[in-house]
Amino acid sequence: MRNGHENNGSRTAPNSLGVDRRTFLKTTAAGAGLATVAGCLGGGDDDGITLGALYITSGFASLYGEEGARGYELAVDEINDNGGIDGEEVTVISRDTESDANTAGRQMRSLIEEESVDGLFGLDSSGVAQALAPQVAQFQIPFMVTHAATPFLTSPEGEHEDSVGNDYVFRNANSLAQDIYGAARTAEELDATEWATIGPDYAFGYETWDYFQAFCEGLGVDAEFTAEQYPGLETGDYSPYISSIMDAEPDGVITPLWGADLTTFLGQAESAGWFDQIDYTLFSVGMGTDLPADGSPLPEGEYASTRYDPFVPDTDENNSFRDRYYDEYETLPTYNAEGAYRAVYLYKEAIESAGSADADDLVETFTGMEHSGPVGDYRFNEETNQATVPSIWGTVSYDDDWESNVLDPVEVYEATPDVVNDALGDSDLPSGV
Amino acid sequence: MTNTIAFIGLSDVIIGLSLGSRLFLIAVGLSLIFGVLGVLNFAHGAFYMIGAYVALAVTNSLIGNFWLAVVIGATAVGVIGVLIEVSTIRPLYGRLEGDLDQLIVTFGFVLIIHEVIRFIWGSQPYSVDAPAALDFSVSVGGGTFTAYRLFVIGAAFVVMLGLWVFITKTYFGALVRGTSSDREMASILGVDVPRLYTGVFFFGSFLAGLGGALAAPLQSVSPALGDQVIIDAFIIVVIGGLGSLSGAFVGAMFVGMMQALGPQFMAAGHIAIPFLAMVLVLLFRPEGLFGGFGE
Amino acid sequence: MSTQDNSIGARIGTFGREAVQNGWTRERFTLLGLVGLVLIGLGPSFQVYLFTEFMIIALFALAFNLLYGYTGLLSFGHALFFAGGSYGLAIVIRDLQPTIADALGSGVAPLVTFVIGGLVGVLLVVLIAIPVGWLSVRLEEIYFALITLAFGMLGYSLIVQNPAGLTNGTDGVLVLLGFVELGGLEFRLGDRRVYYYLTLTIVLASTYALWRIVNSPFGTICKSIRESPDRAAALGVDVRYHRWMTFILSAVFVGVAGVLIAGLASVASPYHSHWTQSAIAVVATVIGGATFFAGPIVGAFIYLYVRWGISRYPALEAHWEFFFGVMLILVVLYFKQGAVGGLVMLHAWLLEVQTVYERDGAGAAASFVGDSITTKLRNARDVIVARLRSVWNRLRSIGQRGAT
Amino acid sequence: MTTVLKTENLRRQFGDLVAVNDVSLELEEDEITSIIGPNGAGKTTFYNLLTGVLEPTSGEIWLQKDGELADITDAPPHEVAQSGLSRSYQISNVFERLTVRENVQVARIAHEGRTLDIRSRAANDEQLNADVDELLELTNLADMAEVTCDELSHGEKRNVEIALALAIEPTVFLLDEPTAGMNPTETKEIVSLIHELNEDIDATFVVTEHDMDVVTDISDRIVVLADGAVLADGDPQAVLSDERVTEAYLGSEAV
Repeated sequence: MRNGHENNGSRTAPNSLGVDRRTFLKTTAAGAGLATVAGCLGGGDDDGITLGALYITSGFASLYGEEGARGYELAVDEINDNGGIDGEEVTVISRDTESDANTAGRQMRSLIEEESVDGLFGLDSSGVAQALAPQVAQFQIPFMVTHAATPFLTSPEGEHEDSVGNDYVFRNANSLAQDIYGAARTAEELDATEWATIGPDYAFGYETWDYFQAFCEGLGVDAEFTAEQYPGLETGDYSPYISSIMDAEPDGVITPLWGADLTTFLGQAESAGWFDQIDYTLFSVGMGTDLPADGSPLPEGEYASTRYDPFVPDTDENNSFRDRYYDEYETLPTYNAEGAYRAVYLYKEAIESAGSADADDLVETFTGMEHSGPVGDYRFNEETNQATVPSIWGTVSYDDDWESNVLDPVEVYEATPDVVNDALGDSDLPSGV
Repeated sequence: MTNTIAFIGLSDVIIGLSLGSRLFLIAVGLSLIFGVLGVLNFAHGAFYMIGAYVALAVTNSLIGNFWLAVVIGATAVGVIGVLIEVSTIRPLYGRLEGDLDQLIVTFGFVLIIHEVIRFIWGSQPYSVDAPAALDFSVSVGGGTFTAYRLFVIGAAFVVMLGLWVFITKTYFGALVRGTSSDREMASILGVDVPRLYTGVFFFGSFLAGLGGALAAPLQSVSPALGDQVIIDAFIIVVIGGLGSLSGAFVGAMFVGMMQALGPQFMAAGHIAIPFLAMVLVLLFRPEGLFGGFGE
Repeated sequence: MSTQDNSIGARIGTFGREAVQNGWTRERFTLLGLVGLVLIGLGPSFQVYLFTEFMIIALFALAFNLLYGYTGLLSFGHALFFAGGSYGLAIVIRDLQPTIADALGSGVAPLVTFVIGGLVGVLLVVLIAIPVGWLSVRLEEIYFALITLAFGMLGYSLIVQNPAGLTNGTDGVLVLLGFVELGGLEFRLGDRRVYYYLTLTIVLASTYALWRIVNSPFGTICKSIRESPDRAAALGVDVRYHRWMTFILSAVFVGVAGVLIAGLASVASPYHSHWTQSAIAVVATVIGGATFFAGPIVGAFIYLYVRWGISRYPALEAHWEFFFGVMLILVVLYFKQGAVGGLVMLHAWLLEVQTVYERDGAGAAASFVGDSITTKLRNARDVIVARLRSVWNRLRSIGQRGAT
Repeated sequence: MTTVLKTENLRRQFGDLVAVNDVSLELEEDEITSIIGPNGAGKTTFYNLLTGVLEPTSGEIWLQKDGELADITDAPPHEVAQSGLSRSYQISNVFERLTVRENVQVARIAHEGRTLDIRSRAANDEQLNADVDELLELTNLADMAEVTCDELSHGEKRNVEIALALAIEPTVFLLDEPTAGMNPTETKEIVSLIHELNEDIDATFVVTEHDMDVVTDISDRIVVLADGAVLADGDPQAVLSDERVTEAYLGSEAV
């Protein structure tokens, strides 16, 4: 493009006719514009390791992005203070997905092509993750998913009509299948037979209910499924849906509401007498944002899952991560923070073990990799690229020392591929584990 | 038929009334402004949102009194409305395609207000506590409600009644009625039209702010609020008739009931029904199901 | 121009000769522009992507403007047709690609499926636009804006409901453009550059078609309806019918843009049918200048590149809508001609500067520049002061009345 | 003489107000008929009924088409125009932001039934432009062809009005207050234009006019409307000396 511009200039110069000068002005302006554009390009200098983070940082679920940012910033600071990755400084460039597949796609392209990142991590929304996965494969760059939970993301393409799993997409957090397996195990222990759900009106809401029913059947839980409601994202007033569920008088409800929607729901459920009437409510995304004491915390005595617990396992690694995090941010780390934190460390270990930040080498190293982090020891299944992390469910209780909700008592259910596949029984649903 | 009615239950009706009341408070100002000025204010939902945020700020400030917060919220929105009307909408009266230009200008304010709110308060949702005096639960018709939710239903009825008296019994109301039925006639009769317009714009915006502030404890207060309600408000004023007071009321209650009862019967399909109703009304009774303002 | 032979080949030949022979003519400019567009395809990959998206949004806005700027109808429901094109392509690719691959072999199937999908998308749009347009043009002005908004949102709520499992609800339908093997040629259809040239070809052809439409007798009638519908009717123009036809034509080109965006974004998303998507066309068109053919193109350019520029500054990125809100208001209030109007004025001004320069030399030109800038600023100041004063007077009179 | 436009008991009510009260008229080919009457006599409503803008409450309207009278009572405005009835407006109603040439093109395109033609280019269409040029010549607008109408003077816009109305080659030509708001020179020009046109083309003219000098100058026949009904009808001398007519005017002025 620069050449084109110079040619224009040199061809114009010898002319002195009025018309030509006029056009000269135009071309110069256009050429200057292009040169400026070109000047902005190039991005990603070759020194150092650059990673791209894609989270929701605006809108109803921006808290997740903020938590993710705390996690990776802590990891980046620690790594750079301790000599970087193979001696090179690591930087993370973050972009907002706006929870929209189109925007997320544009941002991802920009990170890869303008910022020349070595690898990507993040993603909150399952819908966005499913849309991006095939593009990740086309770019042939590793993507470590830290939050989006749909099983179809790690179910190899072809296994099910919605499966989009491929060689380049990994997930270091537990998936919906693992999480809901734990929910069914929890339900097994409870004195409840009639179950209902209230979830967001998109795949994640429906999948939670489908998998919950499948696991209950597979595990032989004595359960009936009586009511389901799917309010749209960003619903302002949940009263009609709350009323509808309460009319069905279930013993227990599983809800994958999340983000601001969960906060809104909690306040309105409370004033509608939900927690007085319904014996058990299982919050599958509850501990994502509600550990911090601001917002409406989850009511004590209800059940919630987390994909990482700051007190379990009781290892040095976990305890020191939790304490450092608490020192820095004065709040306990949520699973989104831990996922992002661990993603940066995963890249560090993979790069150091592969001896390069080359995309193919990284993908090869991640495949089947064994790793240990605050969440414990786990490995990536070669077939799905899903981490074999456990499912963690517990009772919500308030801890005065930490000034926060915690899960206590807490159950850790091993959720390895064998266990989860077994529990799915005859279901057609892929485990993605 | 009797079966269905028994199935619906009083608690669902109360929820419908509660949703409808809130929608009425938004739609009535929009309708009033359109009826008199012929301006379709796209930013009306954003005005409602400002009312909620101002109420939030005042409640959480040193003042800490919810009722004062409602008054301040409504007034502040009224003043913002006047500033916007005088500075950017006034020059467009009488311009060719002026009403489309007004729609676009007010849409510009939707974008601006949305961003200003995010700049000040961020994207996270807030909840506003209901005033202590009304922060207790009441069991009605098999459902449990906060007393405040019932209060808002009452408030909407009071506003409706007050407006009706105001429109039919006062001089200002007579001007409003006259102007909404025939704008040119009003100016011939010596009405100070610009002054009336500004007054009505203040009043309509004030109502939006009042609605936002009153409804704040019933919903999460987030920057998405404005976009959510403006489309509902459009539906309501179209169904009821742009510029109709009773139409706004009936339209709001219809949409409120749809939102309350829809989930019981149609799981998700109910969100399409208000839009369908809007299309049908526009086609067969573009003046709406009810007449002009005050009727 | 004067050749008797009107065949396409001869016309291109004439065009080429004139471009080469006559110096800086319009022909040469067009040729240069085309070369520039071809070269952009070789630029940095992300820029190619951004430019592709710009072209698609530009086509979307151009088609929207056929109805708004040329016929005087403001639609807030054109996203329906944008999504119509997207979903037509996405559903065909999802459901028919295997069948087509079986019938024609997997090498050529992705290309054939894309073509069929595109045609199905546009056909779908036509089938929707015929009844929707017929009903909508019964109304005018604000009411037209409202009914198109209602139709658009009706479409959105249906897409989200996932009727018959076709649209996959809020998650949308993935669009995976496959690998084409055709003779000795092998390429991935979704490859950045391949898709760029594909988009470029379709958008240029569509733009030319739209340009011909607005300059045809049909377009002249559109403009007359914008200016005075009852006058046009009194001359024998069936206003409602003509608006209906314009509505359908406009929808068709919006549908083409919708097909292209689905391939680019790799997904047909329900957000493409939301009213906020329609608002993008409104914002781009108004800012660019609705009365100029090129207005929507320039507006789309500003929309995408300002956003791209802002996205590099996270503090600003979060608030880019603010700038567009301000621009929208300023343009509608003070400068209805929009950005293209501004460019036209700038061009005229530069010509004046040049004339002065050639007549009186550099010093005179410089002082001319200074003078005219001062005058412009003074005028702008006067406008602002007058505006503020009238606002102030208004408020003061309200205050006084309140006090008495 | 043949009848080209006929109304039978044409009536239009707005609520209780009878704006046009059982008007029956027959207009003859090539005549210039003036319709006069005090304000509120129903002239504008009568025009709107003829052109299809308003639907009559009762009665019929017939217009000559292809040598026969055809019923156009329920026809919408564009069909009335296509049938050969053309009008100009009291308050200039031209396409403001289009050039004079484009204005006349609109009328010609509509007349030729080419409104859906998207293949040719309006600017390069030789036949179209030749026709337009001829019309512009006739209405003294040739110099202003490329000027947009919002830059024209009031009088020039009246000429565009007439060019538009002529361009669709009407059999009946309704002129609504053609000299309204014009200075004496412009008025004179319009009057001579109307005379010229009457000689040049086979059209029947119906004119409403306030200026009595103009009325007496151009009219072959005068119809007086009062309170929506025909008060007097006949040749100018006879009508203007009719006492009832004087009374109607004086009466209205007294109010």
